[in-house]
Amino acid sequence: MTIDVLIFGPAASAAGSDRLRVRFADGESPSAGEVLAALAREHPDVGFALGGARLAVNQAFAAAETRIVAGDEVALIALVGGG
Amino acid sequence: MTIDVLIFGPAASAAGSDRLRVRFADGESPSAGEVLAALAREHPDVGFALGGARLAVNQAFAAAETRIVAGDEVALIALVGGG
Amino acid sequence: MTVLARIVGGAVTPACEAGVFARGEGIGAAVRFEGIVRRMEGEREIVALDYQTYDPMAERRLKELAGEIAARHGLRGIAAIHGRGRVAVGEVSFVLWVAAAHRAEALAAVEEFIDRLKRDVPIWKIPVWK
Amino acid sequence: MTVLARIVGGAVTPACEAGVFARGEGIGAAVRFEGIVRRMEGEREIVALDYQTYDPMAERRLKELAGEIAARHGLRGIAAIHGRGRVAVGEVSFVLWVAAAHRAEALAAVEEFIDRLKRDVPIWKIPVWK
Repeated sequence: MTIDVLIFGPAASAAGSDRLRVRFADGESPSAGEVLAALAREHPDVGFALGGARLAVNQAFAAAETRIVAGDEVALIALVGGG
Repeated sequence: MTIDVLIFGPAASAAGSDRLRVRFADGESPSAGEVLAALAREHPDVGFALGGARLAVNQAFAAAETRIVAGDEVALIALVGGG
Repeated sequence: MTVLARIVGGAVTPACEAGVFARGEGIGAAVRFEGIVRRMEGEREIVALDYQTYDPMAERRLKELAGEIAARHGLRGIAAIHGRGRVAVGEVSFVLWVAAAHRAEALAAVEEFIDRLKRDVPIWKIPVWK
Repeated sequence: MTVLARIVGGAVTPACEAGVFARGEGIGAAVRFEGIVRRMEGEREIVALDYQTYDPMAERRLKELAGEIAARHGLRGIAAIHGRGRVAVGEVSFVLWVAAAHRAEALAAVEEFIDRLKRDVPIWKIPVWK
């Protein structure tokens, strides 16, 4: 299973892209926490953005244990700075 | 020497007047603190307004030891409530 | 840096504020505080507040206070406008406008200004009961 | 009680605020906070900030946050308007308006809203360097 994680702001600038792909074994349904760990492992260029980062799944903040299934919209919410 | 102390707000409402007279021996030049004490003694109807009250002499807050002389404009600044 | 303080007859209206709130390039946060007369004063209903001011000391103290707060918080601008006389329920009795580089000092300045206003400026309010 | 939250294209202009800030009899204090883009970002000069929003989550979170803050502080009204896309130096990127019975809760609500905005709402700003 591959998951495309939407990224924004400084993370997107650093990655030069608006999404990052992470890979899991087929049939696996990773948790939000596991996706964050995979991002850190597979995409060190956005490591600076991962302290305090949260995942949104289908446009809502997800707890670390939330399972992600095919078709979910997954986004990295990190380094926000409204105002 | 008599001093007319200008009063305002709740103190003026309670006294039914816009000034209160306090008396000192002729030739005496009382301090602001002495005027406050005289107000408390001679005008118990405004006693409720004297906690934390200050005198203004010639439109500026006066220290307790400031001497008051004939012709000074003296005002009781108590229970203010702007805003 | 603009420091403005003024006492106006009656309520503070939009016209009183015309041209008061300057813009400047270092300003990152601007706060406008508005005090409005409420119908209930404790348990009793009022129709207005009569604001009594000791003139000209009230306006001078207002201005001194604005200058002090501006200096202490490093503001880029401050303006305080207070009503005198009758201000009806629903009308604006007081407007404070503060501009600063960042929001922290702007909000702290508003808070401190109003605290000091309620201690140090010779303005009184007298309820006009219904 | 009015709770309003909205994300608009570009800077927040006076037209975006038209009709937003209701009056009500219990309101004794109203605060309007305005965030403005400054020329200097640290030591470097910018011409604008590009605000990126994750839609529609950003507007929904903004609205949820407004509702939470209104409930916690017992507000009489709250409105938050945030810009999206390019906001030039000197333009307004964010407006928050809060109405309450007393100033203490109005100011506390403004402070808490902005703290939370900077943690919990998916909006990012990207400097456009000169």
